[in-house]
Amino acid sequence: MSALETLAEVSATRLNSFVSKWKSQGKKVVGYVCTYLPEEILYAADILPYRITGKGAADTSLADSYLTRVNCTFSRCCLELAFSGQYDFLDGATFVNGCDHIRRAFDNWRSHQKALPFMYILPVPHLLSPEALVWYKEEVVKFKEAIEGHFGTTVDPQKLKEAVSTYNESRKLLRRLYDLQAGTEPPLKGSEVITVLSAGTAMPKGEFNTLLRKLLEEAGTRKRVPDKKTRLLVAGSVLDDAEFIENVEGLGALVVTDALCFGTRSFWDLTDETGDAFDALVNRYFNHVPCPRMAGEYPRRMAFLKEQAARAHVDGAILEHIKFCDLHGTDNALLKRDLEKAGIATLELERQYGPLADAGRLRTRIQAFLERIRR
Amino acid sequence: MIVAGCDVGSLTAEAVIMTNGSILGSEIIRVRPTAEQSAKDVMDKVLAKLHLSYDNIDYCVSTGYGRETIPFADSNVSEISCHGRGAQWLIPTIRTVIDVGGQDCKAIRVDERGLLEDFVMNDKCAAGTGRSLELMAEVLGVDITRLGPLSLEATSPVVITNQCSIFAEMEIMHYLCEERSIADVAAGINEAMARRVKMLVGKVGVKEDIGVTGGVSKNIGVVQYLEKMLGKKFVQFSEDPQIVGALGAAIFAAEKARESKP
Amino acid sequence: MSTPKADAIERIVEAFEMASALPEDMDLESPEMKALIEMMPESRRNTFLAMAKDPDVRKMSAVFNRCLGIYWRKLLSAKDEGKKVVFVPFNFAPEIFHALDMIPVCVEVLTTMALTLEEGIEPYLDLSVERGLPDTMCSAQRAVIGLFETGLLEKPDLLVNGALGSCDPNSKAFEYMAEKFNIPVLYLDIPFYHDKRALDYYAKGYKNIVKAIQEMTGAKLDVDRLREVVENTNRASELFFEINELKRNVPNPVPNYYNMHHTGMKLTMVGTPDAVEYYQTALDVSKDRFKRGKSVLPEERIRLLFLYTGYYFDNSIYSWFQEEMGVSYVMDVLTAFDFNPLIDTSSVDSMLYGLAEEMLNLPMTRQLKGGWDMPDNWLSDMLYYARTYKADCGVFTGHTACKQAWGVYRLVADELKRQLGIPSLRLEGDGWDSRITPMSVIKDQFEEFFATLL
Amino acid sequence: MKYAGCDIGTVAAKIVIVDDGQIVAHETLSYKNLPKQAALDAMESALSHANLTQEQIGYCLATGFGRKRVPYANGDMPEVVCICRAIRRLNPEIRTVIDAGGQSIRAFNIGDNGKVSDSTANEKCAAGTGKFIEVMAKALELPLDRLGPLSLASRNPLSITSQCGVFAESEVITYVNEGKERGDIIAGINRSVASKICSLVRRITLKEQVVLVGGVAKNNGVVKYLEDDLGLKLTKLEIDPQLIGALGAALLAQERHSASR
Ligand SMILES: Nc1ncnc2c1ncn2[C@@H]1O[C@H](COP(=O)(O)OP(=O)(O)O)[C@@H](O)[C@H]1O
Ligand SMILES: Nc1ncnc2c1ncn2[C@@H]1O[C@H](COP(=O)(O)OP(=O)(O)O)[C@@H](O)[C@H]1O
Ligand code: SF4
Ligand code: SF4
Ligand code: SF4
Repeated sequence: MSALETLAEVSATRLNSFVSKWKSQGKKVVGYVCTYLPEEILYAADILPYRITGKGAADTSLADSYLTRVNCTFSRCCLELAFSGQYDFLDGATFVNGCDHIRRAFDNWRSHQKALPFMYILPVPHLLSPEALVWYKEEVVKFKEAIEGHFGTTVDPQKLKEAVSTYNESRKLLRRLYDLQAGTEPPLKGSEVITVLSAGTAMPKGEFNTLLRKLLEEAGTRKRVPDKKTRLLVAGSVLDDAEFIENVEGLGALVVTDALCFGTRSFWDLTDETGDAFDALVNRYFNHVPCPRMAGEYPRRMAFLKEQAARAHVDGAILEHIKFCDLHGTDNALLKRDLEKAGIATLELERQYGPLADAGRLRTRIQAFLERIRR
Repeated sequence: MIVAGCDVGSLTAEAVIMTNGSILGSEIIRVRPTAEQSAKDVMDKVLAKLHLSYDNIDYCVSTGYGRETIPFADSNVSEISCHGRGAQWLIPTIRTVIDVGGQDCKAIRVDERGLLEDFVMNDKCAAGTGRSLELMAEVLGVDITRLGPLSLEATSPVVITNQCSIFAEMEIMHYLCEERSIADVAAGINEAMARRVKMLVGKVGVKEDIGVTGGVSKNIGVVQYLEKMLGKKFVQFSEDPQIVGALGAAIFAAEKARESKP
Repeated sequence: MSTPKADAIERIVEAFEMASALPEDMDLESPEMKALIEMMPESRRNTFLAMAKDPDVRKMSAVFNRCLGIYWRKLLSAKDEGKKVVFVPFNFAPEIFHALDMIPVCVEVLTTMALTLEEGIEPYLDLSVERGLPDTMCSAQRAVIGLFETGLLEKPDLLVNGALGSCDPNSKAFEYMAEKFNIPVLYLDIPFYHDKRALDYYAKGYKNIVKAIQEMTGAKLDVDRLREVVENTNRASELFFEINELKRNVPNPVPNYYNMHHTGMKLTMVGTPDAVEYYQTALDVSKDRFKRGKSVLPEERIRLLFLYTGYYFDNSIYSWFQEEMGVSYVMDVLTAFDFNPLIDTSSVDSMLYGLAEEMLNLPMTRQLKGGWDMPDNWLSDMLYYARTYKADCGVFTGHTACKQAWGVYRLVADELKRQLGIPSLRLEGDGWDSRITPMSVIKDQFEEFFATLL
Repeated sequence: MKYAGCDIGTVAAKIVIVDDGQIVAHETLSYKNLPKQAALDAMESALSHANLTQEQIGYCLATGFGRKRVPYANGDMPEVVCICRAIRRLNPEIRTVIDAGGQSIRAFNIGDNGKVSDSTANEKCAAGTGKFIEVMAKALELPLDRLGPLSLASRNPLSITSQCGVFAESEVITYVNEGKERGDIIAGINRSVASKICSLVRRITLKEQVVLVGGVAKNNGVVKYLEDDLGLKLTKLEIDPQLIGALGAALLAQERHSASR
């Protein structure tokens, strides 16, 4: 099996073979949802951080009795899977107060009979001030202690250093992949990249790195994607749906980079490996490319988007957001204005998460957008 | 060189045949069970009228929601591009096209060549579509074609506040039992529709001249409200605005034919 | 819409001045009054009648409207007098700006006041969306953004937002305003918890903001001036604590409409002598009503607690409760200031810390940060208020943009039911946008709910 | 003395006339746009079935969406109260009532004291309502009473992804055009409505016995999917579930009248 095939399989199966193997060794698996959670701490405690998504929820009828129509379909899909027992294999879940929706999804989950044995929320400030950094560090310490207390383990400083290095390795490899994608005739389709990313959050990073390395080797021998396509950047709300990108690419585009939360935003910045690992980790997570939840950071997000657009030579940008997601919805409105000003054609798309998306209607808009770029 | 544009929408299908930059003929039909069938029927009809056959067509572009399933089309172009192109071809000064059809509503900005500059299309829900007007006309007990003229007779239009087209029916009933006149209710319906369209148009920014296409452009009530809200007059098409999509497709067809057979 | 030309604030001020000029012994049935009322746009008429029908409410309203009229007029002349104007959300205490001789405008209160505009706020709500904002954002800020877009509302010198962590739409709306209209902005982060550590963190952030405000505007904080303001605040707090005491009585003598006033006062004018005057009037009226055994009509049948906000676009609902339904509206989150501290005025530090503590206990910040069942959060407060004010039922008004409230309301309502046996009604309708659910429909739903309670 | 209950819903007018608590006449009339007229017509027809005249009605209570527009009513009552009254008469063991009518879905509990103790109502979107089903039935050119039977016979219900009535309609038309079985389509619709009702109902705590009332209860397809989703059997009533509101109103009319004398 090629590395890509293995990764695709991981991405497609909730309880995939790597997780099963991990569990069969008697080790714990803990879910998370946000890029502000320092996964390395779990990893160093020999706990597998597993990203919770709403992939595969066919409807949201269980979740809808708690969350409502005005809550985003991502948080509803996640809760649906939790309530229907699909996350029973997790030993715990650690959320972040990322946004109003996911915070309330967490509230509902931990108050429900399907609550996992360990339910923890790590509060992250919404400002990047020195005081906020202190607060965040204290919270990460509390989080570490909570993990140690509940699972009866300790986060050994040496193991933390190793975890940091493993995670950095992963980020560097992903960046190499993205560099290839940024060139002419990239080796992978954008939808395949999404699959890789999604697999990377559902398996141990060490093994993921091995597969990534193999993938990069294979990339050299792969048939290249012809370059006559319109090169696009995708940014916005959480996107786990390779099909969405496939749809876009089916219309003659190629998604060559992104600014998605579990895309470049999550791996662009490395952790400093020289000093104290814990402090470095806290700094890295606090200061990484800011999410729209971070107030006053719009200019930085804008700059990051422009940087990605320039690096990957894109012809246009798709800014998607899940309906009712105000964080990304508002940001996208501003980003659209500023990207267009900078001469980058931009399409704003409001959509539903995963299977609930209305593909036909989206297709028309995407096709028209591509026609607009190619005119 | 003879080219064709074929637009299969959710309610109607149109075909336009062109040669050397002028329209030879066009047809509009109600949609058939499948997009394929609609396309074939409308095409047969226009070809018969012009005494032509499929062999005479050098290139055909399809558009509309059924655009991807039409066997005789050489390629397809989105209805957004086609509406912009067709409208601008008819009236070269047009920069904004508002297209309100059965299932969607779009605001399109084009450049001086009729090519897309930007656009928005409604997504979320059916409120503010032609189909929702039909449902409301039904509750009123009038034919959809009467909704516009009736609304011109209104003396004090009602205010329809409900966002949902299905629930708006309830509000309409409410007014009917209060014995408000049909004309006042019709005007309220058109006003609510215009308000929704206006919101969308604002998103792309209006540049004059402005033209309105799609079935709802035949509703004089909606059109007048919209003109008032935007504070602008719309330009009038010489052709039936419903064929604008198909016309745009035919123009693209002519271009593509030139590209492929130099 | 017929596009209005005149400045929005100017027209709002006129409306308030007109409302405050009405004599106490006014006869609503007189032909002149009838003609005048007939002329008003519907929403303004409803609100006017809600304030004018009952003589006690009229008395309180006259003071309220006069104070507010003066206040908004100051805003009009701010430019000429070289005063800086700052926009804040409804969880940012106004005192510091009064002390700095700046004019704080609470965006949500401004939206509520703008309801008196002839054209209503709907055109502005729509315009904000037309110009880019998602339509799922909160109408309380969208109206103001729409007004900015038209140029009918002068831009403030500064924006200060303290909603980070309690309401995303709110903080994003401020970021949007800042970026779109180029207005300087400051943010205050709300901690997730409600303990000493959280208060210290928050107070530090607050102190930094106060410093930044001075640096950005050149204003200087004077300790005596601050003390004067904070003393007014303390005085107002004592008065409204006393009013709250009266509210505990069955039947409740405090007029329903007081709740509307209370929110408006507390979030804009507290710290001024005018606010003290208003609370004194409201207390006197309520005491007098208590003596006379006066309450809602025909008699108090239901004591209602709003589990979050009420409705603002049509205040006739409160007089309907008061005069027809026998419903005493005891509390909502926007008037829930029972945990408001009395501030230690010994030093600048103690006062700033006290103001921060006051703010950490303001609506939205107190109940909506963190988790729903954490200490001093939504559930604990609702249980407290329901018990203290002997509520018979809870109502969640389901304001469309309040996603986090919608997302957890059910758990709160379930617990109220389980622990106190209090049933709750869940409504869906926007607090400011009359088009989401018209008042007639809201009233029908209330009527049905009340019928099940009796 | 006879008493009448008149339930003017959003899509149908229902009349029940009782004599000493027993139903002596009833009528259901679908209507389009004039509730007042529908109320008059339905009453006239109910009276003529039972050979009665308006004068013989001692007291009439109206309920439902159009309750304030019934010219001959002596008073009106919210629907929940009427339904609750009727249910207590028909089966006092019932603790949860789901009412699915033309434009509203509501669910409430009845406490041991016979009072409504907890309730919830639908959101501002037509998804899941009787009206939604009606729009679909029309697109399928099927009369309402065929919906249940056809759906029950279906082996593989199609999935209806759109929650919006208008968009779902076009999905349905596409299915029809593709030559899909109408039974499978309607089963898909019923399933999607049931799932919507279900998530709404779960907002309150279900207590058995549970009953489904309102016109949608006559659609066995919805009933079946709802039972599957909720994982319980719905209690059957001995009378037409669409008449419950009107029956309750009639019973209350009788009580009111006796109390006032
Ligand atoms: N003669 C007419 N008068 C008023 N409205 C009309 C008329 N014809 C069509 N419409 C409106 O136009 C809508 C259909 O628009 P159309 O552009 O044909 O839709 P589509 O592009 O989806 O096929 C109908 O729903 C109706 O509201
Ligand atoms: N015979 C039937 N079979 C299936 N469904 C029915 C039947 N009769 C009515 N319905 C459904 O019931 C709905 C009307 O319910 P009803 O309780 O009368 O509503 P309302 O009280 O709002 O008028 C219709 O929209 C339809 O979906
Ligand atoms: S998509 Fe938006 S609203 Fe939903 S969880 Fe993510 S950030 Fe929150
Ligand atoms: S609100 Fe109405 S129009 Fe909108 S999606 Fe729902 S059913 Fe459709
Ligand atoms: S809490 Fe609700 S009302 Fe307040 S700003 Fe947020 S969304 Fe608006």
